[in-house]
Amino acid sequence: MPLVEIENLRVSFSQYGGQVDAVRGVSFVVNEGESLGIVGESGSGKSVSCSALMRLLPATARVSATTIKLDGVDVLKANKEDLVRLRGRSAAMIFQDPMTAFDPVFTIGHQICETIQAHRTLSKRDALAEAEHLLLRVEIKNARDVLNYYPHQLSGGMLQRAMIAMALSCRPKVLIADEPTTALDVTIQAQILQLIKKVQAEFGMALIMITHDLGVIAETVDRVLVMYNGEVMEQGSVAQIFDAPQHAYTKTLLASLKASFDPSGDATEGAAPALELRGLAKTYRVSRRAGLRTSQSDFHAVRPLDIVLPRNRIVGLVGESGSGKTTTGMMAMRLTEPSSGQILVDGADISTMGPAELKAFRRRMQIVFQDSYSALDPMMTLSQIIAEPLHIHGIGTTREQTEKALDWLERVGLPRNFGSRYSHELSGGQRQRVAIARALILGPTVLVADEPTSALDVTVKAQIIGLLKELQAEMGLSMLFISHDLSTVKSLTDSVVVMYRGRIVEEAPTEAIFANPQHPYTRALLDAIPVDNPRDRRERSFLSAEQLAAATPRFTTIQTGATPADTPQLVTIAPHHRVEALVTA
Amino acid sequence: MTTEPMTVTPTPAYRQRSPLWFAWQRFSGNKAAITAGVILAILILMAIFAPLITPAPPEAQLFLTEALAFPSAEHWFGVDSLGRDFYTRIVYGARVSLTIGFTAALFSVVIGIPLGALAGYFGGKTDWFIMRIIELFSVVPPLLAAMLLGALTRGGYFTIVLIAALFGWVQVCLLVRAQIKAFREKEFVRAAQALGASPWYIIRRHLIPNSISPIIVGFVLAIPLAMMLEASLSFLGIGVPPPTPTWGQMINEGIDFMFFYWHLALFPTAALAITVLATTLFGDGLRDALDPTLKGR
Amino acid sequence: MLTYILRRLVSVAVTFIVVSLIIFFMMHAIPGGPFDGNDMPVSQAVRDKMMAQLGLDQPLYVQYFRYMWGVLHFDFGVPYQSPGETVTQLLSRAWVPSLVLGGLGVLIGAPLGILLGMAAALNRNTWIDYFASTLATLGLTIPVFVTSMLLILVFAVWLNWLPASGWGKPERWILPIIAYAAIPLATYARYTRSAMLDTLNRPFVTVLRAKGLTERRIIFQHVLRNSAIPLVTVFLPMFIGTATGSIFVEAMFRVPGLGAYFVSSIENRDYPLEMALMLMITFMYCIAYLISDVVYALINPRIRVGGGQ
Amino acid sequence: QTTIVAPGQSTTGTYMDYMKTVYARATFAEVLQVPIATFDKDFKLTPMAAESWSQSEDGLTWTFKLRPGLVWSDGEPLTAEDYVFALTRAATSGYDFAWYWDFAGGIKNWKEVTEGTADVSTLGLKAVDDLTIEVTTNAPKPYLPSVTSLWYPVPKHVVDELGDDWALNVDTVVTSGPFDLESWEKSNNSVVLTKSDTYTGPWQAQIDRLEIDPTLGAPEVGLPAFLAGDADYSFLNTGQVPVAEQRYPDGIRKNAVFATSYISFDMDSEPFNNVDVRKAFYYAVDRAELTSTVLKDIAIPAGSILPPGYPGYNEEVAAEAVFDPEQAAEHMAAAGFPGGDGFPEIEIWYREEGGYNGAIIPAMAQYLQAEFKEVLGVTMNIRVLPGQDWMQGLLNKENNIFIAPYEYDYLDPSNFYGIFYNGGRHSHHVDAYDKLVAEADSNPVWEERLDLYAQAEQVLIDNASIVPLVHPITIAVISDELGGDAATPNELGFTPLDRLAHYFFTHLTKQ
Ligand SMILES: Nc1ncnc2c1ncn2[C@@H]1O[C@H](COP(=O)(O)OP(=O)(O)OP(=O)(O)O)[C@@H](O)[C@H]1O
Ligand SMILES: Nc1ncnc2c1ncn2[C@@H]1O[C@H](COP(=O)(O)OP(=O)(O)OP(=O)(O)O)[C@@H](O)[C@H]1O
Ligand SMILES: [Mg+2]
Ligand SMILES: [Mg+2]
Repeated sequence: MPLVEIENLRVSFSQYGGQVDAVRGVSFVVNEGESLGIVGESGSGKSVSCSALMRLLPATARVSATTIKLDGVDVLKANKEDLVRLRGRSAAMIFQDPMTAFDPVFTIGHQICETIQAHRTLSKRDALAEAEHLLLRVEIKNARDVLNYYPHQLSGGMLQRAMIAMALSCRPKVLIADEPTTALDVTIQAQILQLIKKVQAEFGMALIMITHDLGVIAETVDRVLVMYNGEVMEQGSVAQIFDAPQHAYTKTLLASLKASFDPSGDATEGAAPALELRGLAKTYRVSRRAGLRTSQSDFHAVRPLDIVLPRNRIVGLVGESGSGKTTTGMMAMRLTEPSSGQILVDGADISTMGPAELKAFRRRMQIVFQDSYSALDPMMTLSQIIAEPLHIHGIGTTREQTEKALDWLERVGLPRNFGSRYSHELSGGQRQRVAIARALILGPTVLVADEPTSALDVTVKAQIIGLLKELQAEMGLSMLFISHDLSTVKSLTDSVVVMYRGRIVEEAPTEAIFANPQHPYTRALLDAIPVDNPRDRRERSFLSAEQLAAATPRFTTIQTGATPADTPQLVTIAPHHRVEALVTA
Repeated sequence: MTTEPMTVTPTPAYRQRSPLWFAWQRFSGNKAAITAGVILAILILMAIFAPLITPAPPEAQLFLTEALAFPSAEHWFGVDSLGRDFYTRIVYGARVSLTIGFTAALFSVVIGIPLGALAGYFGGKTDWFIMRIIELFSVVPPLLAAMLLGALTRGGYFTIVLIAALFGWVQVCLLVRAQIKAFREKEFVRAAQALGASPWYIIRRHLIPNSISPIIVGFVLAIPLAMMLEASLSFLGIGVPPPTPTWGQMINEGIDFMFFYWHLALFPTAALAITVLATTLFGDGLRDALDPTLKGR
Repeated sequence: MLTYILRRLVSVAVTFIVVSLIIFFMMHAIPGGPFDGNDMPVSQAVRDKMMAQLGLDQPLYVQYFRYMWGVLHFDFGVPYQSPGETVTQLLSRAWVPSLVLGGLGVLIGAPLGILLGMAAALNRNTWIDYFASTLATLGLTIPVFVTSMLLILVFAVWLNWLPASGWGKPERWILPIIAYAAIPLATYARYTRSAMLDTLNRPFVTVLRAKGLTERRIIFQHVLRNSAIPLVTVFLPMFIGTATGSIFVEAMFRVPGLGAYFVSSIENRDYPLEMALMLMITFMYCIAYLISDVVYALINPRIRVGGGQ
Repeated sequence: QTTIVAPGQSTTGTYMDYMKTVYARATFAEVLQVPIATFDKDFKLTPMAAESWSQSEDGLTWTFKLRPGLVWSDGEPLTAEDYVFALTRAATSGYDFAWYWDFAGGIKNWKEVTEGTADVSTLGLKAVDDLTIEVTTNAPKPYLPSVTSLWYPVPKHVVDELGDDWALNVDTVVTSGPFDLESWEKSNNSVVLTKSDTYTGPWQAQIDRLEIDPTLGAPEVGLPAFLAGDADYSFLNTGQVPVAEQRYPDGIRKNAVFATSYISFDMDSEPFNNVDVRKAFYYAVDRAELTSTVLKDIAIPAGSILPPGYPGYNEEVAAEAVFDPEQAAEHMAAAGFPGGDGFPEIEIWYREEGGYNGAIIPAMAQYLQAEFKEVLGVTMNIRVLPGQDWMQGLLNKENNIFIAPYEYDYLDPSNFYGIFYNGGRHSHHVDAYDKLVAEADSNPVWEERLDLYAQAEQVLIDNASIVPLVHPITIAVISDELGGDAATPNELGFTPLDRLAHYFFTHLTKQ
């Protein structure tokens, strides 16, 4: 008997002013131990289908299906007790938006423990130990501390991993993973995928993997389902889909993998860089609890670093999850107050400016937040959200503002009638595009884009990146592009900064870094890029922090011109190529 | 492979709707709220057009011989101890009680929201200062303040309205402050900051709409609290001076008669309860309507 | 932490001083003294004599500083209406019934109100919701003294189940506690309903469901805690509100508590007692405020005691 | 053991000592001590501590002979010295009832001593021996014995030791009267009294315990408690009368309080400095309608300052107060306000209080308001003030029209007439009146006095100094277990209940 059996699933959302048919007649089956991948365009109904399977849709949703069975139970007819039993035990879900998925007022540890205890009879202590173990397995290094952290103290990737740990802690029969690795850097992503596969083998768990990352699909699943606009386009084994795509959409999907972009135009030489960070650092005070006593300690989220973003260039910022990329971006925008350092925009130091002076700069510098869900005001319609920058800066009449907002909705690939929707009525990728539209509508010259495409499928991503490129050419946009998606970084950026544990470990023009990575972490990162061909599955080696430290490159004073020291420092080894290294005499 | 799946079915002619339109749709679907709204409207109209719908002036002791008569076809709510038509008194009583209630509620919004927003958003010294003001107003219970002020100014209608207004805002202010404190760290507020929005803009466009539900509850609660204050003051004998009819005063007098002439206590209490119930349900409906994230139709 | 405590102490001190100033001068601004207002006026000579006995012949500011100096030494003076004891003794005596009844009223009313509000929120726009709304509204609109009277009439006079009034045996507490509980119950029911509705729509609730937690746990632990902010906020004014509620409840149920003193100290121009009562409320407020701040921080990790951005 | 639970009046009380403070005394402090004399339910003066008294030839000196064998509850003998001490202390230490002994008692040098201009030894009081008191007055005071109904002894031997504090504590209070103090709850001024076993005088208590709880004083609290069996009697307000009558047809007791509610004016300023205006108000009150409708069961019309049944009550004088709208209108016109035109808006002030006045005055004020509007065309607002403020307003003439209630303090016409005497509570100065009253006060011949008082009242009426309104009636319901003389009505059909505390509590029985 199949574990999951869905036939002719239809989901529609009723709204004032219309009805949204999100899923129209989807059918699929998952057997025990099997892994099914679902790919598809953003907004095609992937998340909604899976939520329907667990009966987690809001009350506005109307669900109908010929059969929709989970573990032999008809989900639509299940009563409360059945549901409690099914959820978590028969099926667990990794949600697409990890940053809003945690209860903000309980610690991570508590939330994982309670999940464990809901399904297994374990003492509190054992559950905590298990939780810590799970966190370690998802590569959260300071697991013991993190257990006592509240969700807002974790980075996006860390939350995602905590979410995965939580889902795995249920030991479900089928794991539904909705874009589980979007916020993770490739090294960790690879590890997580391996972990999932291992657990799958261990417990005979089935897997439904929703993703837009064909590399992930290639590496993890047996069978693939392609969705488009609420319908299943085609189904087949991985090899079948990759080698002999039947459907036009599948073909475009595969084709867009190979897309590349023209390099940026010339940087305006001589002029001050669009954005320059000098010695910027951020330290958080965190409290650590030991029994009843709490002690305060400093956590260096970002150590003093310098980054230069020349005009009309795109600088990629990559690095391990939790390495301080978001924090850096937020500081550059003066949204998080830096502990020290300066921020220069077009040569002007904005780090000490008051709000009035800053307002002029705000118009030119924009940010796309990593967590697009919480970055959108839940009380506003999309057209209001997108028009808001115009409203704030008093550009045009209300009518014009709305009109322009709707135009931008289209430019990011959303129909105009989304204008009167609210953010909770969108799919993950749709929200992300709204956030991008809002950031771009003012025509900024500096953009910090924090994982702007993490929730987008390849076709839409290509469209968005095309849009960014276009804008760059059009109005000289300079961009700090924070991303885990190395292939996008490779094709889009001019130079790349690699961060690791709050420090810059390497910085170089894109070609140089991809061709000749110097730092061991950079190398590990590049090694870990998932393949986009199912036949190329390969084993990778991972480096622990100690291994990394041991492998730190060594240079002599003569090579670099730097003074020797016991601790690693950034040294210039080629024009525009800096790397963290130990300098010996 | 003939169909081209990439073409999206052309979207039907699209009308941009304002959020208020949706709010109205949601509100109008709520029968209880609509009923409550209608009742409120009727009450207000009754208060305004009192002279037109009552048989006698409220102070006229036309029915002294029938004093304390029970409800009848002639005197719908009976006659009070001073020979006045009780229905008339109730209708006129709405004027005072509604004014007191709504003034207090209005003030709670006019003073409470901005102050709470300031304190919650800016924190630090502003917060400290505003909290001290709030403390002053909440440390001295409104009733005692009313007694003190009443003794000082010799009481009267305006003193009571003033006190209801002066003390009604504290709750809303505290609520707004707390809510805004909780929301100001949210990403979407940061997003607005990143766009260069001024604090006032953020407070107005983001923080207050997101705090709407405690605000409405606070606003709606301010009304019965103020009316209750009036009634309590009447109980202590320092309410609105007679013969101006007020529900609080009538309830208070009604208590003396409750053992036998039940109508003198029942009608004013019922009037108060109906008004407040209507306001509450209306407020609930408003709250639900203004919250687009609410699931379900 | 230390600076936090210091800052808090400064605030308390400031509030104390301002309240004492306002109340003191307001009290004295009200015409008449403790010996006026009887059927026949006392002659000026007698009046002067009596005023001098209480030290009321001194200039106001002297009286104020004298009083506050006493307060600094925990000496709140001697109440004019009860010269046999100090204000402190009087308060500590009268305080007990008020605290027991009022406290139990809030402690019983608030949780019940929360439950009622939860029931309303979870069954939005059903008869349960409307029933809860109506109940809460009645609690808020029927003045305490009417409620009290009704309770007495029904339970003591008609049904003869409980004693009508008085103080002493716990069965006499039941009716006043019910009367006290009405307002917290109603207020909390209103706020809980609205706060719960807000929280229930947050995405994390879906996640909690997906984890297979029982609905009960989700509601009582997660949703409730997330909804607690407004609940903590309104606790303060309500706590103080019970103090004035005691005026009515205690009068109707003949409880020898503080209530009557609120009125009599103003009416009789009993300056020391009035000041002490006000300062006591201030003190209670400050404590309640402190507690609510700590509770805030406990339930909302983003607002940390002492932290503060 | 018989215990009676009775309502009290004031929930606040300071000293358990009538001679220290009257207005702030603890509940029924007076029944703990034995007065010189007191009234029975027919308002006949009965000797209590005194056995007899006599007046000197010139009428200025009274000699009281005390009953031998009276003791304090601690065993000490009760002597004349204790009575004299009570008043000398009151004269020197600030006594809120001090005015009484000047104004009613007319004790020689009382005024000078209280004001500190004469030495206490010059006071007209002397303990001749242990059982003889001599009182000297400024002028002949024919009614002095009835004044002594408020003269209680103070245990000098205890005060010498403890000072005034003796009356603050259950343990240190010693009594000389029919009751002993068992406990005293200060937060609501409730007391428990027990039958005294040392008291040897007349009127011994017939019950064992008496619990007096002032929180039962308000009818809205008292009646439910009574109905629930928690109290033995309760006063009633209008609304409660039907229920009580229904349930306890034999338990209803009425009492004509010797009290009067009247309107008083500030006669020194506009518009009430015009006698026509005052007269108009005098004639504009329909007392019969007022008491048959609004104040049904709780008041009777008042035509004069003295209530019916009170010594000196004069029916003819009372009959002058008629309701005559035409005459009222004429007076208004004569004063230049035809139909009320041009008459300023006025505000009548009354005192916020409980008891029978609380039941009457607010309703009456509203009735008057409507009536003055109708009859005189005058707009009158109403303001209720706490006792303090009201009295301040009256004394300092902060307002021009008041509703004033007054209840007798001792049973003599001089009591009521005294309140309008120069320097009384109204700062009312009419020379002719003052002369007549002074003369009457000191005239030893009762009939002559009556005549003089009637003339004085006529001056008040002609001057329209006051508008008498009503005399309150109190209604109470008593349980059928109560009996004794105190529970049965007097000749006039009234039952004064605790208005005559000494009589009532000692003549009450319970099954
Ligand atoms: N509550 C809702 N109300 C109305 N429409 C909704 C709601 N939730 C989702 N939708 C719509 O349903 C469609 C499917 O959404 P779903 O979240 O399943 O997309 P997805 O395939 O997961 O996309 P993505 O890859 O962007 O996450 C989208 O068009 C979305 O706008
Ligand atoms: N408020 C805070 N208090 C304490 N620590 C914090 C706080 N905010 C962030 N951190 C810590 O700072 C570090 C950097 O976080 P940041 O969000 O910048 O990472 P990131 O590089 O963006 O990671 P990701 O790719 O996973 O989003 C993390 O270890 C996180 O735990
Ligand atoms: Mg999705
Ligand atoms: Mg990040």
